[in-house]
Amino acid sequence: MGERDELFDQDAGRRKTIVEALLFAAEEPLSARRIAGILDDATPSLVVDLIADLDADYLREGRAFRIREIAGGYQIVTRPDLAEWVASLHGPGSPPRLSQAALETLAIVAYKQPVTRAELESIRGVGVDGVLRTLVERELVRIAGRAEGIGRPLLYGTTDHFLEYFGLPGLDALPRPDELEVLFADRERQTELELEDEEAGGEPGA
Amino acid sequence: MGERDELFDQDAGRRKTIVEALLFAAEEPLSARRIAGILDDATPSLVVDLIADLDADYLREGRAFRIREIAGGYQIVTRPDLAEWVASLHGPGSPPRLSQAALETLAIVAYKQPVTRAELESIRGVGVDGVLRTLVERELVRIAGRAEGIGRPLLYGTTDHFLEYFGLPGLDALPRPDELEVLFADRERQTELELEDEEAGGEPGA
Amino acid sequence: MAGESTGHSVRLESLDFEGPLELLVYLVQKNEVDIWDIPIALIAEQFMAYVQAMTPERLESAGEFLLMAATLLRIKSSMLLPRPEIDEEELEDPRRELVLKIIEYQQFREIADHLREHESDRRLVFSKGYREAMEGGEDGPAEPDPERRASLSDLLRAFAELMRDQARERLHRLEPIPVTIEEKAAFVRELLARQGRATFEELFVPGEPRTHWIVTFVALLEMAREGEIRLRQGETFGQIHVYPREVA
Repeated sequence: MGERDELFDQDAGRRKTIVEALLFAAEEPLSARRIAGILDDATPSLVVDLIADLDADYLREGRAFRIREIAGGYQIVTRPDLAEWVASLHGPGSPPRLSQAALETLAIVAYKQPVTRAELESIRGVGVDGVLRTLVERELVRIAGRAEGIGRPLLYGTTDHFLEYFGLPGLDALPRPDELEVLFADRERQTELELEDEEAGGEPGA
Repeated sequence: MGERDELFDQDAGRRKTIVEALLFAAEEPLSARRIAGILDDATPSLVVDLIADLDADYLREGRAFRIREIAGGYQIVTRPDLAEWVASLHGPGSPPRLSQAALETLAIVAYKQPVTRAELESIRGVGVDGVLRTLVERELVRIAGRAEGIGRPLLYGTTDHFLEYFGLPGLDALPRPDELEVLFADRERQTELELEDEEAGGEPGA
Repeated sequence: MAGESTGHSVRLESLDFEGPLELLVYLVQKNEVDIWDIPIALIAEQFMAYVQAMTPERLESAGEFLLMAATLLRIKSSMLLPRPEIDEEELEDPRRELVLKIIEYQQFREIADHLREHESDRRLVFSKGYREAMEGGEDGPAEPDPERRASLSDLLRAFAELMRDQARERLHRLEPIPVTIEEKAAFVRELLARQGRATFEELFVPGEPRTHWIVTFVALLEMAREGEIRLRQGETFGQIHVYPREVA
């Protein structure tokens, strides 16, 4: 093999590795065009070849993943025959994310407990039936008794699972309103719906 | 090779593939324990062996990724030498680095946890309100309870995300204070100091 | 060494120290003095020079610097007192407490440096950004990170913001709402029709009264509930994107 070919091979190997890194780290399927744009010295069709090459590597080496073409792009995905194993990762351990409504309602329950549905609705300004049901189902909120007075409405409170979920050692570890001010004050500007990406790092004043 | 060994090998290969699929699909570092729990027929130490094996495969095959131990678990990550390529995928969106003030505060939290805001301020000699807010928001610091005593101030500690953020396998991967190159010479007296200050760690005469 | 004390103050002024301890560490290093035998008069003098030259922007932390200055002066004067002959062993060096503080602080600064290195290393490696990786379904890619767990910080923020909103509500309750949900919904539709999708913040026109934003927000919730639009957020503080339903 001439020196030239060797150089070429090195280059091809380097490109293949970069393509692999890109496919691995991307959040969504990447088109050959996009990859070629990043590589800068490769055409989309070369990229397609490199991807085929990678996929062949995975097959030959018995890797747990393959490359699949999705939505006009390429993506590394786990092999279908391993699906049941992968699914066990996402078992009951990770229920869907709480909605903002659920989070708000939960926050009020945590701070105002024991609290009636009417109180929750008056603070949030909207009905909370569905949200409350979800929270009870997910064992973040429990029925904590009945209020005195007309109709003796149900009272709601948080559960032990609530503490666990948020990593709180106990209910009294919830910051008091004055402590909340310290932890979350000054967000006025940012609360104006995040006009700038707020993670502006540096904390000059501190 | 006997039939038995072949079966064994097949089994080991199968397990390795499953471990790979799990590591690949997980969104956070997976502990050997968790993987062993999913595999059902493997011990954590076998899992650790399989992971080492996979990592060796990646090295040998020149894959674009390796396995790292982070936050008490294992995670597949792209190779550092490919960083600039991968970064170009994400654009300028990566979160800003922590400020010096945030890092110093975080260092104190890591070593002194659980720690109150007052202690942090006394060590740093400046207020830490803003910094603490940033650290809680970035989920590097968590509320770890309340101290006894007047006002029962909140206590702070580090999170798992803290370990992930810095790529640390665990808190004990941080250097011990007596391992630090303290630039203020006079090591002997410093050792004296530590013996007085902390529980006598058992590091006889430097 | 002590003779050239004032020579440093000029350049010192231009440096920025976050707190008094940082300044002290700097002075100890710069003067190359023994931490265990700090020439307190010298250090105090340079410290005061810095404090006096502090710019107005730094006045926020002036209190902390002044407190330290007072400590330095107190130590300096107690060093001048004649020491009683008795029990010299037991007599504490008036500098001791301060020295311990400086050393402790310096240790944490070094740990901070250590963390900085880890931060840099960590930023060179990337984990898989895409979580739904199972072959089989043909329904295209899943939304990024749909199952991120709510953190305590999310919860607390929700409450802090509710409290603030309530306080604000009380102040603004009598204001008539000069815009309707329908109008805002129409605005959103028009924007989406024009550009296919929109970021959350594009929908909130800067300078509009807060009530408009609230109405826009309610309109969005309404439209999302009706399935007319979809909201997506890639990461916690990331951009929220608004899509019309048809776009897959």
